[in-house]
Amino acid sequence: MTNTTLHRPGCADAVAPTGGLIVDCLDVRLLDSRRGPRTLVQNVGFDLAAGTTLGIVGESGSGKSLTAKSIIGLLPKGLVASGSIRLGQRELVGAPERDLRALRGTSISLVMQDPFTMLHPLQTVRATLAESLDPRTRRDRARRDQEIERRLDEVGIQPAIADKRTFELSGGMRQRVGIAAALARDPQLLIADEPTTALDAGTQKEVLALLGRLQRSRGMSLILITHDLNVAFAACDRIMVMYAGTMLESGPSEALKHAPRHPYTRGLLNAAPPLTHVVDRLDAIPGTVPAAHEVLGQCAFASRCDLVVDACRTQRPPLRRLDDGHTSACLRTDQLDTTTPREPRGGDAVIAQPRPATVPLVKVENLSKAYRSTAITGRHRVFHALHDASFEIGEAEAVGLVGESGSGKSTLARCLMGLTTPDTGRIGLGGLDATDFSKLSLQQRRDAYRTVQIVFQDPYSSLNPKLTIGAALEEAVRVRGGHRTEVPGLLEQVGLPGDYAQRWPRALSGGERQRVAIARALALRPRLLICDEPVAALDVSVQAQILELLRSVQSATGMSTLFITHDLAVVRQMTSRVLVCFEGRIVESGATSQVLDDPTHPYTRRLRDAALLGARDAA
Amino acid sequence: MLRRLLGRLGAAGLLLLLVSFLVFSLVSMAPGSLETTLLGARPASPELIQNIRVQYHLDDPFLLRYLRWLADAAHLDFGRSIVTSESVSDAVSARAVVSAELAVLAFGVAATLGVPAGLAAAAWAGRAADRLITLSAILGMSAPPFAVGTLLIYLFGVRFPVLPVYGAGDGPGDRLLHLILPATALGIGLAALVVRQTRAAALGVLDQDYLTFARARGLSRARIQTTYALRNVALPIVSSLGLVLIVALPGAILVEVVFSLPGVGSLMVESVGAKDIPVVQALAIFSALYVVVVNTGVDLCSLLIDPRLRDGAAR
Amino acid sequence: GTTGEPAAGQQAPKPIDSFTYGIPTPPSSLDLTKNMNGWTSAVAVMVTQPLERFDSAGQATPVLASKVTTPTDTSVVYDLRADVKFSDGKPLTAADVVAAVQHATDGAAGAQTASILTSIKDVKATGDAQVTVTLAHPDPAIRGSIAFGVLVSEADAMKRAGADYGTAAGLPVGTGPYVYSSFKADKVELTSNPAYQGTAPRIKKLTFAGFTADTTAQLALRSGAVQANYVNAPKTTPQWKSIAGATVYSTPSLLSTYLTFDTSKAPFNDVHARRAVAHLIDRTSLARVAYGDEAQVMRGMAPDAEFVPLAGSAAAVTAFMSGLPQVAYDPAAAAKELALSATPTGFSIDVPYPSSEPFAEPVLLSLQQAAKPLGITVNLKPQTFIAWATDIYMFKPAPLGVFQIGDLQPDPNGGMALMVTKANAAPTKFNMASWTPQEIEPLALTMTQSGDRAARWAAASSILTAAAEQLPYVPLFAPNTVLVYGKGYSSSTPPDFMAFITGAWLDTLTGNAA
Amino acid sequence: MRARLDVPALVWAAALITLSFLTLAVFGRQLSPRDPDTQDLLLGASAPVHGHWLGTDELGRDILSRLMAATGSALAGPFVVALAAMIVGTALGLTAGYRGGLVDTIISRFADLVWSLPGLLVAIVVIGVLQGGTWLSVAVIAFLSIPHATRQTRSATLGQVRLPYVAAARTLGLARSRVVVRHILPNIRATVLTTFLLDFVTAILIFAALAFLRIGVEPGAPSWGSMLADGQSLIAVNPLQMAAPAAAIVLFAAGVTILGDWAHDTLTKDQQ
Ligand SMILES: Nc1ncnc2c1ncn2[C@@H]1O[C@H](COP(=O)(O)OP(=O)(O)OP(=O)(O)O)[C@@H](O)[C@H]1O
Ligand SMILES: Nc1ncnc2c1ncn2[C@@H]1O[C@H](COP(=O)(O)OP(=O)(O)OP(=O)(O)O)[C@@H](O)[C@H]1O
Ligand SMILES: [Mg+2]
Ligand SMILES: [Mg+2]
Repeated sequence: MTNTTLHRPGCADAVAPTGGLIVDCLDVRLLDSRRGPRTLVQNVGFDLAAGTTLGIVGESGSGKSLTAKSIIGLLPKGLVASGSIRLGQRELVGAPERDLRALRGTSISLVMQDPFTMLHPLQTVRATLAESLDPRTRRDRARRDQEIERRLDEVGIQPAIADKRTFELSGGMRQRVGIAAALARDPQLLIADEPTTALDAGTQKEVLALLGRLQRSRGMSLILITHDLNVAFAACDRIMVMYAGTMLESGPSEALKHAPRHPYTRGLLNAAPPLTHVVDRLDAIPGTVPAAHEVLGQCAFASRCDLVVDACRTQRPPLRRLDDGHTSACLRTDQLDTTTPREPRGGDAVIAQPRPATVPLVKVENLSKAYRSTAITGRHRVFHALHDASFEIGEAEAVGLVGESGSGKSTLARCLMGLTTPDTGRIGLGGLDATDFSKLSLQQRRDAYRTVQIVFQDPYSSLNPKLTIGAALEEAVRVRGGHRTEVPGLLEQVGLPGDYAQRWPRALSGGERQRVAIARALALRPRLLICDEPVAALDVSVQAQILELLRSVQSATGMSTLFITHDLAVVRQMTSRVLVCFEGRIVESGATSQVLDDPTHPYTRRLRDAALLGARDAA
Repeated sequence: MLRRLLGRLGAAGLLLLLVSFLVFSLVSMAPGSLETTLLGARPASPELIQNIRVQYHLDDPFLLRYLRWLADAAHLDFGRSIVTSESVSDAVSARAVVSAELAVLAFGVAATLGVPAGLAAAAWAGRAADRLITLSAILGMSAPPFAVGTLLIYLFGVRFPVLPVYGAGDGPGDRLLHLILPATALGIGLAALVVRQTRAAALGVLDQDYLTFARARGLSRARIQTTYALRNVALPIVSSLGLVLIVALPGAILVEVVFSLPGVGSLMVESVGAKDIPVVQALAIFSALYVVVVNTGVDLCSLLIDPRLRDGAAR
Repeated sequence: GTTGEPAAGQQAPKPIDSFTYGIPTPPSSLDLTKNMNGWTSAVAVMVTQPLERFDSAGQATPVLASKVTTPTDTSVVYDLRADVKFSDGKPLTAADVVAAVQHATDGAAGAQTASILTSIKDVKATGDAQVTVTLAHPDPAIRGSIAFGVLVSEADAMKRAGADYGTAAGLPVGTGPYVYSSFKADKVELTSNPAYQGTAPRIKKLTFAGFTADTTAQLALRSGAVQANYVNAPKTTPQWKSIAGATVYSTPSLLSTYLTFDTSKAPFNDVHARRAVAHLIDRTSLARVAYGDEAQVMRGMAPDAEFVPLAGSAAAVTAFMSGLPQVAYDPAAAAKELALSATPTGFSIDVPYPSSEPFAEPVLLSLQQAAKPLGITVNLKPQTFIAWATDIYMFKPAPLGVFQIGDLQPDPNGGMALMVTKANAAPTKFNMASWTPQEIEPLALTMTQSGDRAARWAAASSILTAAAEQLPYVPLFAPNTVLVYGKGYSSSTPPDFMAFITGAWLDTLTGNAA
Repeated sequence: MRARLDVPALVWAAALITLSFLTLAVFGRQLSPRDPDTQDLLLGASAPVHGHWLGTDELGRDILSRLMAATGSALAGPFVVALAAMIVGTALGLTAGYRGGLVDTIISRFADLVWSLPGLLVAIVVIGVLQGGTWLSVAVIAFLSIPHATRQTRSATLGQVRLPYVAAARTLGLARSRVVVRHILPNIRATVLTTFLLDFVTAILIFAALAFLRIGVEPGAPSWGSMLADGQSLIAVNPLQMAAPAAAIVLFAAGVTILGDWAHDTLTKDQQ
């Protein structure tokens, strides 16, 4: 047993050092008049010294944003915070709105997750910055403009942009403007709530670097909220891990990275697929994330933990300070094998290799697709989503398609599926010319759909909410001429119990829904399965389950896959060959290992470098 | 932007043309022969019927008659009323003033009552005040203007006779006094409409990220409520006010009838009753024109408020 | 006009600055030929005067004419007064009068007045100040018709206005005590004519304002916004009486209402079917429903008042009418009559009627209920007044219809005469029953054209008796004219319908609220 | 689910009101205390007296009974209107939203065009000039209501069409009609239902207004709008004659609106 003092940050000393923040026993409750109050965040506490960076990491819904909003006193209507939050000598919980307003902007500021909704949609950049400035600076026109220029320069935006309106800016620019506005009155503490989630890999990296630079140059404290452990490792001094509204572990970044002291943190680290090599088993955490109020009196992670004991379920394990600056809320930290890092296992053997065949299963030639905005409301705009793309997919081959957001990956998939008709080029599916589905007969279309099937990104809307799982699968089975008795078999194939047939989609978690979506595609026994970012919307702890499932299905059925993703690590694990898509063109292709290890196109290199950022196992 | 405007005007012109055609054909569909319809309540003698055939070119083919009528209508010449033999344009313009005043007043009632109440309801969403406002709005929408008008007449004309409840009065002051009750009767329903739309719009804005971000930067309350909340609510409010102006049209008919106001609404009912076809045709065209003008106005206002719409670029 | 002696009131007549008269429908045109009704007449006579005017006893008072003579059965000679000037200063000439007569008889141009002036063959100026009207056939009632239907305006002004004549853009110019100052949809304003030769009227500014609903009119009278009102629905008389200071004048009118049977077609070519229906109508109760206590149930085919000048006295008429056979409300008798008819098991008919007239719908709804047990189905077809009137003018009689006729002088020629004979079973005439027995023709001729009053009365009474037996019409009600004067005003003699439409009411107005 | 039973008191009240009116609509004539057509000419128009709780009209007919008997016709016309608008509008909206392209353009332009006309005004003109009865009114008002249903359904459909489950259904090779009917339609139920209720309320108000102006009404048949108009002239004698039909219109319209709002909120919350 290690040192086990009860960690109560700030309890001993009520006054935080200047500029420091102490959060103590923070609870957030939803006061719902009908169903009684519900706890959303329970017993969160940490302290933050001036000039340092704290990362708050956790999967979706773990309470990160609520914690951030509690600190700045901007909880949504109906939610209340209790406990204590002290900034310097001031108590913020329960402080009158007037006092809080005086603090916001000057002492604490917040940058939000979605750059697309964060700024006044109709204001110019100049107006947004001007209104954020100190009133004294604001009044003097010349000084104000000078100041705005300086602030924009600080976040790397040219002065010319100042007179553009929000809706004319790209996401990355908006995020920068947001940061500049949040910093306009030089707060001591900046809370950045997932400032990069909505941005593509390249921009993400730039924004993170910018935040780091600003934090250091101003000696400001920073709370960086993210769901990506690697980002936190790269940018933060300390890290706090949240799960289902509670904090499970916190500690210095380095310590957490190399020696996680909570089974959940360890699981998260293992679940992230490595970028540099293929592993033969992706370690998923079984099960799904519970809601905060369901696990109030127990360890929130108990239901998914392999070290669980009865004591974990009778009471919530207290946070204990461990010797290396860690605190952890696990009863069994000592059983945790802190030292064994994951071993690189296996080679490329786990990935299906193509069967030699004379005719490629899919043959795409010079495919182009442009979108036009209709002219009734505005001027004609043409956007080339896909440009002269050519490639082939062989039998039983696993091909990856990578590229950042908007590069045309989904458009390509939709063309293959006949959901969009390409402007020029040709698509061959098996022997069939499937360029324009509307020209096919019903029978040909059926044949095409039995050749290729698709799994979409968003599991929450890819199932019809008004059909039971059984009905949805049965419909797919019948298309092939099968019988409903095949449904239980399909469910079993994707690792779901047979009684799920009676369930409605809303009663399923994201991972489970994605399994159903895969089962529905498999029901037609396609020769090619297109997976369009099948794990992007899922919690990290669940992603690996789906990837593992896909790998096993692939090897069991011998079908080809086209795996679309922006995550190079996933591509490494899932494919033997990769196509790189950039601005609608396929700019590079080749064996996965070769393209990732030694990219030739500058774009691919940029993608890879961005992905390497902070990756735990980066060389 | 120009393109959009031109498109709008083109559509408007098309609408007017279509309405004019339908309205013109309506006469031929009316029961009874064309002559008797155009005869009105005059004793029919063979000479008179012959006169009418000539006057209205009834022996020409339908399309020719329509084109001739359309050409005249384009010069605001809609012929003469069958009942009064007054020039239709004169008759309509003589009565348009009262209607316009009524509409302006009712619109004022709707806007000054509806917008603040809607904003208040959104600000207090879920609380008793919100529920009260919402319920009142539902009742207001469910109460047809003629029922409200009759109730007002009973209350302020019969029970507590404090306000005039008939006619339009003379002189500006007297006119205003005469229009208070009609404008209220019309305005209440419209205000209810505005309340609902404003509330929905404001609720949509109030939980937007940009509002939270503005507060997070410590912006003053006044600024948040004007520049942020109001400006972004303005667009839906403007379109709901436009809707109100259009809904006010049929509402005004009922109110004018109830309060015996000599406006175009009561003229419409009288002319329909008297089958005074030239007047009905003109009023229908003017109504369509009014609708088109309001819609275009709303469009222009939207363009002024929201530059995003100017080049059709969404977000 | 107000050429008569001012009323011999107790108080000295003081000028009245402004006086508003409420009427049910404001004129749609100030040209009576386009809008022939009592209300328009009441307004128009204030400006454009008639040649002479009649009261309800048939007494004539000259207005623009100084003398009226009828040298033959078929001519009327009007000698014009010499001193009369139009309000714009031009003198009245015979040409103006000729133009006015021609305007009123121009049926081809749509003059509604033409229908009561059909006997006029020609009109000529027979001197500087004399106009002679020649008739196509004798018409003892023609002076009354001309008195009502021909209002004289300045011929040049009328010509200039063209189609606008009578609208706000073409206000008539007349010789009367008033000139028009404004004409709007809801009211007509008149101011006294400074060039008027007679005694200047007491009222300086006279307004006629329209009140479609009696409720609002009452509110207006209560609040002093109007000083007098023509009651639209006589039924509301008790409500008017309850207004403090108001005086209600209720007088018999020449308006009469009927059910009409088309006697030329089945089922009502059978007198038993007609009698059956007549037995189903509870006229006494319905009179109260439709008019309160303000209507008489008619005993003959026309209101008693129409015959008083012919019979010589009201008593004689009453005595005769009381002797006519009546068909009382009696469902049992109705069943018996129906059993005797050609349609013993009943029939189904559509009844078009003007929904705006207060008597029609109650009578028909009541008949509908009462007829149902006999197997008679009555389908109500409400129409606008205009649509209904158009069918009447075009002579499209319904198997069972409603009808009302408002006579403008106490003489059967303006009323009952138009509802009998073959010649009147035609467009613009009103024999809606198509009741054309041979024996009626000579009687009608005598009644309408004879110069002998006694002969006319004898013929009229024969027609009344025949109609009571054969029942082509079910005479219903003769409602009263109800006029209300507001606080501070009254009339030295009760103003009746004729006084209202000829403007004679002005002379008997007493009091001053100011 | 328990949550579904959490119904605010106001909604219960609205449901109760609506239900009572629906009952009256079906059994109004049977439930009315007197025969609504029986006349009592001797009594005539009267203020409330024993046996006539709301008084009588000018033919001495019992106002309460007529009010109850009128419920059926007051609701039947609007119901047919809303139903027709729902069926046609939903079909058009689904087609436009799902097919897109030229079909969508044509349907949308048509809907926008008719939508921009003020309904009551058109109804007054057309029905007044053509002198139609109930059925013409139903046809005209239904026609005018179609664009609302079309626009609502279309935008709801557009919202669904972009969702992957629709693409998934298409990529199973299902026929277009099956995708629309089995997949999209159930998911826009909330829109269809609330549009129906809103159209229903609007139609009730339009019918009442027309009856008030005595356009398109059958004579003698009890109707809320024309009873209100009748009551106007007797306002001083018996204000209830005017107030009772007015209250009936307002209560029923408000009741349905509240239910519609609630259904909308519940169903959309459910979908999230
Ligand atoms: N206004 C609210 N009302 C009710 N519940 C809420 C509200 N806001 C958040 N929640 C719930 O509180 C929990 C925590 O939400 P929070 O936004 O803090 O999550 P998060 O960690 O920021 O997740 P993400 O990564 O998705 O942003 C979630 O389960 C969410 O459903
Ligand atoms: N229906 C459409 N109309 C207009 N533009 C479209 C349409 N669909 C896609 N686009 C545009 O085409 C481009 C390519 O889109 P696509 O969905 O193929 O990108 P992607 O690579 O899949 O991106 P992501 O990673 O965000 O899914 C994007 O800029 C997108 O805005
Ligand atoms: Mg968040
Ligand atoms: Mg995509």
